[in-house]
Amino acid sequence: MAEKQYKTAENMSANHAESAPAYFSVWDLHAYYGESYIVQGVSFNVHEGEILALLGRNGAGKTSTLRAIARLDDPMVTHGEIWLDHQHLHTMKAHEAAIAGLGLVPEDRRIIPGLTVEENLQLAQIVEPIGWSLERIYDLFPRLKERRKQEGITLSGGEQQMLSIARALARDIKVLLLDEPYEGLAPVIVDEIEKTLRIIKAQGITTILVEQNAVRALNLADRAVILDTGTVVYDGSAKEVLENETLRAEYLAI
Amino acid sequence: FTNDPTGSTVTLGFNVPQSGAYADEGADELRAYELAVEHLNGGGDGGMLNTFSSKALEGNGILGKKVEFVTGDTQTKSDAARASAKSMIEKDGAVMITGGSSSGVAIAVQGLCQEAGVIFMAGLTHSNDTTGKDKKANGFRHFFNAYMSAAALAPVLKNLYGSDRKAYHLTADYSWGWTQEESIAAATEAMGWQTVEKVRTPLGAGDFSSYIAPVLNSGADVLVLNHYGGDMVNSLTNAVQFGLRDKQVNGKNFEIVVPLYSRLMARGAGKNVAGIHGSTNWHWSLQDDASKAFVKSFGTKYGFPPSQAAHTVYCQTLLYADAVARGGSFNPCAVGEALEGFEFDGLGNGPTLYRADDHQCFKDVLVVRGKENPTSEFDLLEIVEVTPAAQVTYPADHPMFAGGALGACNPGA
Amino acid sequence: MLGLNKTDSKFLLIVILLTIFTPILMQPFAANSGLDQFNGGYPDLMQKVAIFGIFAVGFNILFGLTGYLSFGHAAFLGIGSYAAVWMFKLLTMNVIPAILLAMIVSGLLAVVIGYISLRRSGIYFSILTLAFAQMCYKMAYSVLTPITNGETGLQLSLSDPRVLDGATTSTSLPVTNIFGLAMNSSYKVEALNRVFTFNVGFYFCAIIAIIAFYVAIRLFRSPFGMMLRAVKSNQQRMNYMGLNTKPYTLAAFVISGMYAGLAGGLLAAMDPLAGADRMLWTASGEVVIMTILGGAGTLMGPVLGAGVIKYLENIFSKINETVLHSWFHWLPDGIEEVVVWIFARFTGEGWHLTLGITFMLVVTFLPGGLVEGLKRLARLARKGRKKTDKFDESDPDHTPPPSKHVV
Amino acid sequence: MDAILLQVLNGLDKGSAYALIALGLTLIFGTLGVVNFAHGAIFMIGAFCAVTLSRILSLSFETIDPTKVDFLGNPATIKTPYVEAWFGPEFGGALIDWAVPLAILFSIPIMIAVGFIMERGLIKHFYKRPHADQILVTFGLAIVLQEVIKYFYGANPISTPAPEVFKGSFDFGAMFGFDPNVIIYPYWRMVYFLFAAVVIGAVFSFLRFTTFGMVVRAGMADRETVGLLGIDIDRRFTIMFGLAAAVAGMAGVMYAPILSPNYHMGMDFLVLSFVVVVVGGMGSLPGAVAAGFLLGVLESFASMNEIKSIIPGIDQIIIYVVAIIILLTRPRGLLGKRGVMEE
Amino acid sequence: MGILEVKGVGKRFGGLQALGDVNLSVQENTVHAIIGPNGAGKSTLLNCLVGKLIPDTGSVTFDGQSVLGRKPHEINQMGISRVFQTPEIFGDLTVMENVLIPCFAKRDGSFRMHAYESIEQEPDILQKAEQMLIDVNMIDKRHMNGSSLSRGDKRRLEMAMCLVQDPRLLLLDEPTAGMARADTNNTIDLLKEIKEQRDITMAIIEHDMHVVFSLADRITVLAQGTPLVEDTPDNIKGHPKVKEAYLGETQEV
Ligand SMILES: Nc1ncnc2c1ncn2[C@@H]1O[C@H](COP(=O)(O)OP(=O)(O)OP(=O)(O)O)[C@@H](O)[C@H]1O
Ligand SMILES: Nc1ncnc2c1ncn2[C@@H]1O[C@H](COP(=O)(O)OP(=O)(O)OP(=O)(O)O)[C@@H](O)[C@H]1O
Ligand SMILES: [Mg+2]
Ligand SMILES: [Mg+2]
Repeated sequence: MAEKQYKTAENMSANHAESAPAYFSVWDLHAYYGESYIVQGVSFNVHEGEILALLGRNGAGKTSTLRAIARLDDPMVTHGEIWLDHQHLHTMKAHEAAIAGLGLVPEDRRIIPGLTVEENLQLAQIVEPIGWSLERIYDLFPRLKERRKQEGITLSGGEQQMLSIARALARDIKVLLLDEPYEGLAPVIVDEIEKTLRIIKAQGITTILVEQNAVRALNLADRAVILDTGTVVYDGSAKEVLENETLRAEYLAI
Repeated sequence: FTNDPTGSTVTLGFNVPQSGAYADEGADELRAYELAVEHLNGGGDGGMLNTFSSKALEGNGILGKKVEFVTGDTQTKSDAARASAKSMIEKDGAVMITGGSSSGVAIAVQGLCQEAGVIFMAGLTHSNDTTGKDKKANGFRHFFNAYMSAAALAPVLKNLYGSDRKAYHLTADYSWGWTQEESIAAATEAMGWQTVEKVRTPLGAGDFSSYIAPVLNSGADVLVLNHYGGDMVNSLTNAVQFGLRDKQVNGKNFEIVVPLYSRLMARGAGKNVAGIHGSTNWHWSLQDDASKAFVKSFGTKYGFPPSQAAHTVYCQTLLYADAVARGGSFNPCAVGEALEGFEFDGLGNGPTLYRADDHQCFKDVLVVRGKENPTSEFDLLEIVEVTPAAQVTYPADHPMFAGGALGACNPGA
Repeated sequence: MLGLNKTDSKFLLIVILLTIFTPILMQPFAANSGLDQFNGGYPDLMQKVAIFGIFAVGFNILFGLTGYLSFGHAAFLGIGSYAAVWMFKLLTMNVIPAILLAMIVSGLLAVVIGYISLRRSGIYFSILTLAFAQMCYKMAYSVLTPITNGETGLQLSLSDPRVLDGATTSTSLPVTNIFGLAMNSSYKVEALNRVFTFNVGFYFCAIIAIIAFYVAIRLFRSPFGMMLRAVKSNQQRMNYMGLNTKPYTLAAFVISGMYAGLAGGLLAAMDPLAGADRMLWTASGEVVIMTILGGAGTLMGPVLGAGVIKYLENIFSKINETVLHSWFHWLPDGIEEVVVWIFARFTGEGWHLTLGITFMLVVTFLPGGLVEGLKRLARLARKGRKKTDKFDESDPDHTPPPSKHVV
Repeated sequence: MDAILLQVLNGLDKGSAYALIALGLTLIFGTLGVVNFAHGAIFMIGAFCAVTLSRILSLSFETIDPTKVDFLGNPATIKTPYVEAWFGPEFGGALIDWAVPLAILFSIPIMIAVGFIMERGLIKHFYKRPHADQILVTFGLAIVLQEVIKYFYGANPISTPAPEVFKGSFDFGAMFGFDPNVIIYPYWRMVYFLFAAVVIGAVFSFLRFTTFGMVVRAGMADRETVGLLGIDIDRRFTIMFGLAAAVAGMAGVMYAPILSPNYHMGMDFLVLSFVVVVVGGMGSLPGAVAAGFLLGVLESFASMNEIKSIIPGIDQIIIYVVAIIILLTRPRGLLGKRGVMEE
Repeated sequence: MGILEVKGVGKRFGGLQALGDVNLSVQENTVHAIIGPNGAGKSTLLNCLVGKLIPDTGSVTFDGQSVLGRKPHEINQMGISRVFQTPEIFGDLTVMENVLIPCFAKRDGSFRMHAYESIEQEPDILQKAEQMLIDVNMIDKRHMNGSSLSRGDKRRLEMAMCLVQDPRLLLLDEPTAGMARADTNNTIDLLKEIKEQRDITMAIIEHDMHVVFSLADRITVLAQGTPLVEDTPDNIKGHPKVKEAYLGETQEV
């Protein structure tokens, strides 16, 4: 019954050639950490304004995929293409990709030591194009406003997460890559952030969301891609995953 | 004995600083060594071989063996110098080691040669200790020493500045500095000068301003810089910069004295040396036949006049070769015997004696002054006086040289 | 073997064999072959390699394992040398007591310096150790001259008491020995147009170096060694795991200080002179560089690094223009001049240039040091036999098809 | 009293030299996180810029003067500097005399280029590498630079005097009612002090009133994340390196009359400047400057015979003693930031 | 009296009162959960317990002995182990070595000069570490470097490192954050099993209510540095104040 929904990397590429041009697309991405082969041919498309949930177990390669997309040095992409709104990101460096419209919220938050909360935000607004103003950010995260003179790394775990998301929004981005944004956040805040994501979506920003809390992510997302050992094992609508017991059991263990 | 040359060649070891502050001296020494080897092997114009009073050398190498040489870098460190000398002895079979441009290195290598059983012909080493408390039977020094500098300089200073002077000493804080200070202070005090203060400065202090600044206020009217090399250049530059030479103290012109001068160093101090007195072992402007011959062959080959370092090591090489020829053997003991008490002339500096008691050579010492208007970049010093050897000779048991024992010559294995 | 596992035993065995045959291995070129300049098989160099090998291995115990970069280890080398020479002067020319005293004294100094310096980490630690070593150096050069004999260095003299050796009437200085066997006695064998020198001093150093190396292997493989690596990785975690990192680092510091003292003692045993220059910061820097050049944190690396640097220092500095001319005399005159000129920039007085360039090349292209280079060679050799790269196979040319995104 | 005042003045001036060198070093060391052992060599190259300019200005053509002889007895060649021939002996002579101040202008582009080449060609590969690797590679570079300079300029110091007008010293004592000659201060050192103040001020304002400093600091702490924010950190690191090289180079130029340049002066200064930077506290520019002055003044005091007679040899080790005391009482130096280079 | 007694603990950071006046008593062999909004001071409280921070006021006693003023390693040797919020492991060491180190620390105390023994000759310890890795399902990653683990794996490793010490009090700061659901469930099972098998007390901070409610015997809700309520899980679930300040509307799973 679920057979036809399973799309492997091979028939994806055919799909890639035929279907309508996607706003953001990753095609046959391969990436290595040194000698170890981690991202083993990942392909997917995202349409403008969509939220895509990227799911999978620990070590499936979600973070690695996001990092590869964001053009960080590690893992090293050996093959593949990344397109965003007619620009090919795969030839860019991380900072160029960021200017092109990519915003990554990394999994360990990466608050910059030695800088205050506000400086962390200002840093994001040094290079054009600039996104949300500081006032607007503080409106959304009043906690950050309270703490704005404090050194960023002394924030509590949850506050750091807020800062990290806020920092991404401070830039004018087209695609937001979120790596486990809910991790370590109190349920109320998770609700809050979910709302924010909806607001962001309403503004037409495309989002790729990596999350262990699959149910939450799937409720929010339009589409889902499931990774396993560095390859795509499912690509389809989010609803389907939620409803399909077998899928959930097999790939998400829920 | 160690490293008896059995083939048709004999190897000498030239151990000079090739890196560090004295690399230029080292390079000049090497040039002179090469020239000496060329002359010994019958090449070139023969240089001082023609003026040397001993005629044992025939321009066919030493005892008919062609002279070859190896070189090494002392890095102006006792350790590295010994390692380098050892490799010459152990690896290359050198029968004689020569070179160096500081007393510490000379004494360390001299000790090594004594133990290994080869001859050491010191290069630039001015400390009293080299032929004083650290003298060795296998080692010989052609250079003059701190005592001789002081003995030569004192009368000239008295003539120039009078006998009522107050001296302030700045001294490099290590053994050479101390012997230099002791010697010059003793010599100047003997003619009536007072010593106001003796201040030790760290080796390589760089900026001497904090030592120079209090000088004027101390009541002294003469500053004696017991420094050498980079320290001398810097302390002198600082002193001139502070305007000391334009000052009047106790109603007299303030004066600066640099007991040990070298032309290469004088160049580093530039115009600052003008009118400042000191002593030196040899200078290319000497007009005796030997010096002229040496300057000619060196200058023709390299395009500039030799330094005192070059002159010293050239002489050392010739003297060694000559001693072997006269002694008829490369055995260090035979060489030592031939050199001990040897009197000769024709190597510059007039008649010269290698004293048997301590292996120090006694010859005329030059008192020089920095030139006011040098005509070329080499013409920095002018000779004020040639102090005869007799005036700088001291008894072998002089207290400044007491302590060590020469020991017996060691021919090695 | 000796409580080592198989690979380590094999490794140790190889090291032992290499050491035993050093006098032959380091004399690869026939005399008068022109290349005999490159032979390093003479006692002084071989001893130095062994001794500095010990120094670097010890340094690596601190730096390679714990990551604490000491910039003052030369102080221990220096004080070890002074202690040993004093032993020769006062007690006996037998090297054993001298070496023991060297280790004890340097160990004590290490306790003091380590205790204070280890209160800080990172660059602050480095500067503290540097400051201590520079103080030792400056004092030894000047104020402490009565003990150290300043610039010249502490030497033996005929008038030394040497209580145990009894009075000698000899007019020449005694030589260092081990129970009567003189350190500087050598046995020379002429074979294959080469002279091989088997020197007592070298074998003495070699045996000690092997022991030191063996101890280092044991230490690397021990729980203690693992703790030290954990210190480097995450000290915080160790503390919350119930481990007190201070005594671990101090122990490592003292052990490596004693290795340095041992090396210093051996230096004095081979050549009884102890100079202040041994404590200069450049000497501390030298051991850092040996270790990194060879490969910090590896067992063999430091020894390799020590060998390369001592070899360059001793062999390259001696290749002067005359030697170069004798090599290239067969070239046409003009070309000979040019070639000799170029080579002369890198040898003789230019040997420092070679050293500098070696540092830069090695560290840029072989981040793990020379050991990494050897590993790569080994891997290359293996790969040559069996080529595997699954990615290359699946997509040999890496050219993606033209994309529809192109407008 | 007067002796103390004298030493304070002296120390300030010594301190300004230390501060200036440490400033350049801390720009690289404290903000880019690179332990740059080649910094001393950059300082040395700066000093040799002064030497070179004075040589260029004194470039001469030769005429043979048959009335004089050279050392070999041949007719002597007389050298006349081109500038004197072109601009007349007066102005030409003045140009040569003013070589050191002019060399500041001459050195800035050269030093920036040196910094750029160094960073692009070498250092950039080492930001992520351990400090030990950085030490090795920059040490290697320092040796290479030294050897190159040694090849062209020899090993002995080269006299590089300041312009004639700055010769001599200013009598401070007389101004404040002390006896003449008690407190004197050479003019050139006053120039140096002012110059140091200007450079330090300029660097501070640049880093304080632009976001540049913050970006570079952030980039050092976490390159990756800064890249994610669209900032091309590489370019800024390069600029920073060029700036640091220029500061060090200018310090070298101005120092040339005080210390005749020689090829290993950089190494001599290196240890000291590292001590200054660390005592000041990693990553802190004010710290480096403060430590420079502090150590300068203390060193001056320690060189007084009155103090040396109490503690023999104290002037040899004062810097290190003070460094140890400060690091033990203040874990991160005078003004250091937490977490910078503590691993 | 509980095994862990926190009385009147307060901690200030500059202008911020991170902990007000915290009183907490954890009973032996229970699981005590601490929940609360972000920035409530939960991690700060743990920091005060393990010696990372020294509280400004108040006292902390473990098993009748004060822990204040003791160094972190001494506190650990008393029997307190902690899992951090951001994984703290030995990045340069292998997974196996990561687990071996706490084993040695447990057996040999805070320092021992075991420089001459070989790890390979410690079968007991090796076996214990291996068993632990099997328990947390990481045995196949034993040769990997700590730093090259994925984030979820790092957490599991850190927990293994603490568990292998057999602590009497285990402090867990968000142990399952970022863990896949399946592994979260495994972790819950593992912790339950350990709780049943050994004498162990746990204090756990979590934002995942599933974990909290499956494990906790008692829950303290912390808000703005002071305890809001302390009660059994069931009572907390329905507590209106807690709902408003922390849980929010949507309740999942
Ligand atoms: N720096 C690294 N070096 C080597 N391997 C790595 C590195 N980082 C991650 N890996 C490996 O790559 C694989 C994928 O890791 P990745 O972090 O992408 O997983 P993930 O899907 O994000 O997992 P998680 O949900 O736990 O965060 C894992 O097996 C991990 O061990
Ligand atoms: N070293 C510090 N300096 C200044 N403020 C600090 C420091 N450490 C923590 N804080 C502040 O103290 C408050 C409590 O922090 P804590 O880490 O204890 O929160 P938490 O309850 O663990 O939150 P989370 O659930 O988000 O991890 C936060 O507002 C934080 O910003
Ligand atoms: Mg991840
Ligand atoms: Mg927390």
